[in-house]
Amino acid sequence: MADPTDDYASAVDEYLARAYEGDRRRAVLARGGWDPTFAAELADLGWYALAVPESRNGLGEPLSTLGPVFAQYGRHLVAGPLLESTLLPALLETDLLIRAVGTGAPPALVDPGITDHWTSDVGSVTLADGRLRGVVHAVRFAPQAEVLVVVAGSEHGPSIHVVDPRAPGVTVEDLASADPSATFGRVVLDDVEAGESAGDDVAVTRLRSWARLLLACELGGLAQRCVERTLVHVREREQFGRPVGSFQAVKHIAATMHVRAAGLADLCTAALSDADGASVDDLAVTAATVKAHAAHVAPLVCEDALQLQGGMGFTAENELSAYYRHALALRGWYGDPTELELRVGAAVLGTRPAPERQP
Amino acid sequence: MADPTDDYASAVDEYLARAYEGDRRRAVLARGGWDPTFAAELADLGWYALAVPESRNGLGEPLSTLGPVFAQYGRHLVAGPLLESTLLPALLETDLLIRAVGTGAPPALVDPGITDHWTSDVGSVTLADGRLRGVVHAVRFAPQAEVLVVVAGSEHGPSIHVVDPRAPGVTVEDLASADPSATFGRVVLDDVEAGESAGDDVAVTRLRSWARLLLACELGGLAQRCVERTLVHVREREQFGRPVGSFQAVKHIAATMHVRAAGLADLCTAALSDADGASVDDLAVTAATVKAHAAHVAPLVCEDALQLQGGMGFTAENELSAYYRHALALRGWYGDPTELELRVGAAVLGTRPAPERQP
Amino acid sequence: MTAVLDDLDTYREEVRSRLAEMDVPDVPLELDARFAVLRRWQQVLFDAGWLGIAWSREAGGQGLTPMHQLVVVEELVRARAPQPIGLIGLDVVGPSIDLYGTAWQRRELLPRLLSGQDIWCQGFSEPDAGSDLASLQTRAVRAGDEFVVSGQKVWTSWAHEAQWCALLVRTDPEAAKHAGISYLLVDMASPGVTARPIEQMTGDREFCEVFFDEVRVPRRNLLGEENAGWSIAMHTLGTERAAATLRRRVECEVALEDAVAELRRHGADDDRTRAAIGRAHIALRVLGARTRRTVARLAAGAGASPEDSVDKLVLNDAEQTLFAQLADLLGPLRATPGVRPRGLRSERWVHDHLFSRAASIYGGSAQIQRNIIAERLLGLPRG
Amino acid sequence: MTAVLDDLDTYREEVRSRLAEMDVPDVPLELDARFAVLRRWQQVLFDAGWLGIAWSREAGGQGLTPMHQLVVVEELVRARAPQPIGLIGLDVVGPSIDLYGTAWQRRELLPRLLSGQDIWCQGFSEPDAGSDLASLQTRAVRAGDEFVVSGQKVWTSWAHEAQWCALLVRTDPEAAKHAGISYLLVDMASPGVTARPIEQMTGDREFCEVFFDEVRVPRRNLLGEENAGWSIAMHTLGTERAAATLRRRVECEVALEDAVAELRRHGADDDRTRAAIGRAHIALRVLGARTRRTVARLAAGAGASPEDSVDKLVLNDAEQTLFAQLADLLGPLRATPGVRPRGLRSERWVHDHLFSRAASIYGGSAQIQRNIIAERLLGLPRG
Repeated sequence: MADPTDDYASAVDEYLARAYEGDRRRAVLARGGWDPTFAAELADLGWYALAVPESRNGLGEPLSTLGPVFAQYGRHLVAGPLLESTLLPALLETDLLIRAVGTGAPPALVDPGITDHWTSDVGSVTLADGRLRGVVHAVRFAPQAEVLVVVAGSEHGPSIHVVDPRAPGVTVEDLASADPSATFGRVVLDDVEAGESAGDDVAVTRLRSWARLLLACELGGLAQRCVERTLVHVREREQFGRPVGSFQAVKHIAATMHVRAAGLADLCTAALSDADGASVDDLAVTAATVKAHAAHVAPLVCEDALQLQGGMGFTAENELSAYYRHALALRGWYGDPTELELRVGAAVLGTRPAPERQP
Repeated sequence: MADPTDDYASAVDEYLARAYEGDRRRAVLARGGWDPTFAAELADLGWYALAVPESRNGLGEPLSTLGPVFAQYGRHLVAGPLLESTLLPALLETDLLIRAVGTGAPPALVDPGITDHWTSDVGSVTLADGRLRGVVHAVRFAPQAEVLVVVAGSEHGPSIHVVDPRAPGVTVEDLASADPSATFGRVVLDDVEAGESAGDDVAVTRLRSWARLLLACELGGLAQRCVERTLVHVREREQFGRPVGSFQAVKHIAATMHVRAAGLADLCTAALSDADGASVDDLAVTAATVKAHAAHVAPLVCEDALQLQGGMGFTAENELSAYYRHALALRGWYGDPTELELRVGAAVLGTRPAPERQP
Repeated sequence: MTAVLDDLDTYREEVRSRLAEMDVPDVPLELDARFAVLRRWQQVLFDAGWLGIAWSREAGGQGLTPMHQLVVVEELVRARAPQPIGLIGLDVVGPSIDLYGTAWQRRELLPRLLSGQDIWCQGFSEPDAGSDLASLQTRAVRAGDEFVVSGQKVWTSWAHEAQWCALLVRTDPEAAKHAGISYLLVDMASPGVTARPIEQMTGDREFCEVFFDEVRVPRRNLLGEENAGWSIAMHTLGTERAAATLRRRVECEVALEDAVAELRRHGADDDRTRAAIGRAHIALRVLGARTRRTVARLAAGAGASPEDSVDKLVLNDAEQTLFAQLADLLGPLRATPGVRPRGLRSERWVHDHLFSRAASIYGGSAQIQRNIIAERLLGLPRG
Repeated sequence: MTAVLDDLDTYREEVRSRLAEMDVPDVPLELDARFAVLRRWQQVLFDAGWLGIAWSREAGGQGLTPMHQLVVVEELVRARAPQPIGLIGLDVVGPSIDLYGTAWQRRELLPRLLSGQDIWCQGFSEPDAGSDLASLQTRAVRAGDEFVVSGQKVWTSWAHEAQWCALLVRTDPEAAKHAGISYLLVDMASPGVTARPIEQMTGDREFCEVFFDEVRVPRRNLLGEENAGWSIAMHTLGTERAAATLRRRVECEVALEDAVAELRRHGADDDRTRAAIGRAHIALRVLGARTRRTVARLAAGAGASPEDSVDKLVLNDAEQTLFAQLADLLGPLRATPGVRPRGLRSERWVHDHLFSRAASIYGGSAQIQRNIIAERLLGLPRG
């Protein structure tokens, strides 16, 4: 196993098992998923810099290296703006962003393009005359963000802008969160200076594609851990004088869970191995495919885990419930199965590239 | 059990078990589902006249009486134009029709409204200046029909017309059939005399609603028989030194089959008990609901039956395969689950009455 | 039958109009406040004559039928009014005491149970006795005129607020597992009883763990014969399950009505919304059709039956389909209660969706129900 | 590894360009005509050097790797060309004879098997031995230098056309069931052998019942040791299953390509079509990703493994999803082959949909695969 990719993931796994699982995770989740000390710790460890170019003091690994690492984030239910802190500085070479992330200060991604079917509910941002206007009603970690990456639409197509949340015209409102490992806010942009564009339509498509891929990997790891925990449970738990895992009905559910989690892991692996060299259009289709499958399968695996772990799985104390609620939160982020199946189908039928409808 | 409805169904069940199951059914299916002798026999038995008004020498039973009878047709996989021969003379008081059906001569229902999502594939018929023009590409038993009941559209809305297949301008082409118990033809109407209207838009909605209800009942009986046969099989069949029905995985599939078939039967019973007195709008929603569920559930029950009966279930000799192919043919006839869920949803959301989009 | 149904219609009209004039309480989220409100509400319902409807008059009830009771349950749901807090007492424990209790037990316990003065909880399940309830290990040892009880129960609703507990205990560890169980009526104020609420995934905290540490229970608090507790518990669970299914059915229908009203106000009528609502409606029609059969069985006085297991699975499926469809309509905004996608109140639908996942576990898991159906209804051989 | 892959790419290019110049035969539906065409095609493939690719040169093969064989399989599918008719001989029986056969068996049987002169069938399953294959009852009794075989086999592809049968028989009825089985090579022309095709739901008639009535088989036709037949059969089944999975994967991909081409020609691009094609594509991507792992296992020389069962379930799911989605797009016009809804050739898609339902049965039912996964891969205790 000389593959450095696996080395990163193993190191992350090892660290998280040692320094995060258990009390630490409980504490971070109890705080709603945001813990600045923990975020700074990950920054110190260099985890955010994995795919940042060497010219900017990153490790310069290809983006695909992040996939197995995100699977570990999923397995260990790591809370915090991992997606934003890891992906944005790797894709957008903006000083402001890279400086912020280097200290563990979280960026937020103000992107109305998280969905095709809830566009009017999510909001939109428009760029005109160098000014940003609009509102996005659901932005992960917006209340904590020290830098905002805004995807705006204009008559010239979508573009990306890096904005200081303290800039005039920016308002961030706290929102309640149903995701145990993320906070949310509403971002209102009222005539905000847009500054230079940090990316064009191609950059937006790449950004969203990579978000889909990494979320899928996270869901894959999450599903994998639900299988692992369930196996431990059904081997230990006895009813009717024998381990429940010896009942054929339980075995078959466990086997189905394993097949689903393994299939998802294989899909992520295959997609990542092609992703770095793929064209932006191919990457978009691959990412939609993988995220659609992950969003479909991971909640099912969680539900089977809940079924096999019985009442105990439903207690807040048992972290399975947090895994499930996180899986459900990620399910619709950057496309739920129904939206993405339509995108993939359109692409396969030749209406490609899968169009970015938002903004 | 003083309910006369159950008496009819019991009598039908008894007769079919005695005079149809086995060699007779094999022979009728081998002929592609049409056997004039058998059709005449059912006419003699008065089965087609059950819901025909007494004033026209029918038995004058309410239409809901047909439901349990159609469940028996489904249980025994009765081939032939049961739907057309039973429903049309009960709903449309046209002499031509009632005379034909009385002798066992089959009517065909030339209705483009069997679907919302394949309208351009199915064709359409237009009424203008008292003439019918158009083509319907899939009509059950059209090649054998001695009378055609045509649903046509015009600027005044849909209407129903009874047409002689030998009339000038009518062409009927044979089609191959993938339904073991029905033949199909294409009906071309080229400037055909429409005659008097035998029904308006309300009649069309009632006709389609009752078609949906009775098809659902047929699918319900079909599913019920698949459960019965599967239970016999798994009790008798031994593997690993014990009946396969003693394995928990097999038990759970059998239990799921039973719950589905029983739920569908309950749904049909409840719908029928409300149907005779229902408004045309309520009936339309109920019928779409019941058919959507039947079309979803019956094929699933068949698939589980195939799974539990193993290789033998897949042989043409084993009639399970004919049950399955018939279920799949009925699945999309007058609406598959996807189409009908949309109709039902629209009605519940208040866009009712569920609009007849066709013709 | 027709006369009974006419009578029921009149009764329903009366309940509905009286209910329309009452102040239906809002139920606070905070646990103690909720309990207090619900307890006051139980007193209101008692005063209205709507508790113990099917109980004999001598036991303090109304002497009507289970169908009348069902009418009240349904009308409460339709009026968006809470159920009485003491459901366990009213539906499970009370009928058992009425049937199996001594004169003293009936006289002392039933009136206070009915009025809501005493809230009862049900100490059946244990950490190691879930699906296999009969393997319960909480011990009760005779010491003179008392039983001394030690052990742990779990999934005990409202135990931290209850005055009494209907407790299944093992009194004969040597007997076959169903045969060594007794049914004790335990005062929750007894020394040695500790109840601890367990927070659920939904955020609810009604369920408790209850610990018994050498709790002394007078012998007169034994319900029925010693070592005959299992059949008492099973007898009343049957009726309670049917009642719970019927209540839950109405709750599901009300939920769909509420969701549809939210969607309508917002003007959501796209194909995706239609498909979801269509699927939900169909699943509830199947449940509705099934419960007609259940009501007929109840009206005919049927007791526990393997048909209950079919009811349970149909209910599970309807409930999980309904709330999965509604949750699906929240899309990515499921994560942000407060933002109302398509007009839907996501905090409620997220809660109900999570709760619906437990439907296939509590009251006998889906796996247990399938075993029962296969063996007792379909006659498949035991493994 | 890179060198091998480069070599494979070159090999694939060569196969593809040579195949492009060949006359790929149309396969008639009529059974005898089909057999004749496919047999001629096997001769063409043999002459091209594309049979026995992974066999040793001394056995008449090409001495290349299973990866090369896979390349040919894939390119045949991509070219819409049929597979050789003698797949059972090539993938299952041949490798077993090569590994376990006597010098006489290898010399006499392998060359004719490879060239397609002899077609082999596989007499494993019996009417009462499906999932529980080891309970087979076909008896072989030693009589001097012969075995006398009586019994019945089923699901034997092409038995009515085959020259030879690889037959599992019980030679020791007293032994434990896996230990009393021998592997015989039976000349189908022997007196007492009768084969009868069984028509399938799809209309196909390749499978047969085969009856053995006191058939005399020379002792030299015993493969391996007496009573050691089970392990021989299991050994080669593993490789065959992996190969079949990989072949089927390419067939599914080609099917989707063909369906998409039909839909495109028709201009079908509504949301319903998109959703169906999207789902099908996703299911096939999962299968594709899974088979990368399988190929890596094969390339590393792995034999039968419980991972094969995961492959099988992933394949089942992909195949059943694909064809269910395509069949769904036929709507009510599924019933009328000839009418082409949305441009789809419904006769093909109806056939393939029905065939896909058998995918979870043949080669070990989905239930058997789940048992294997749970016990051998996940380590859950036996029941």
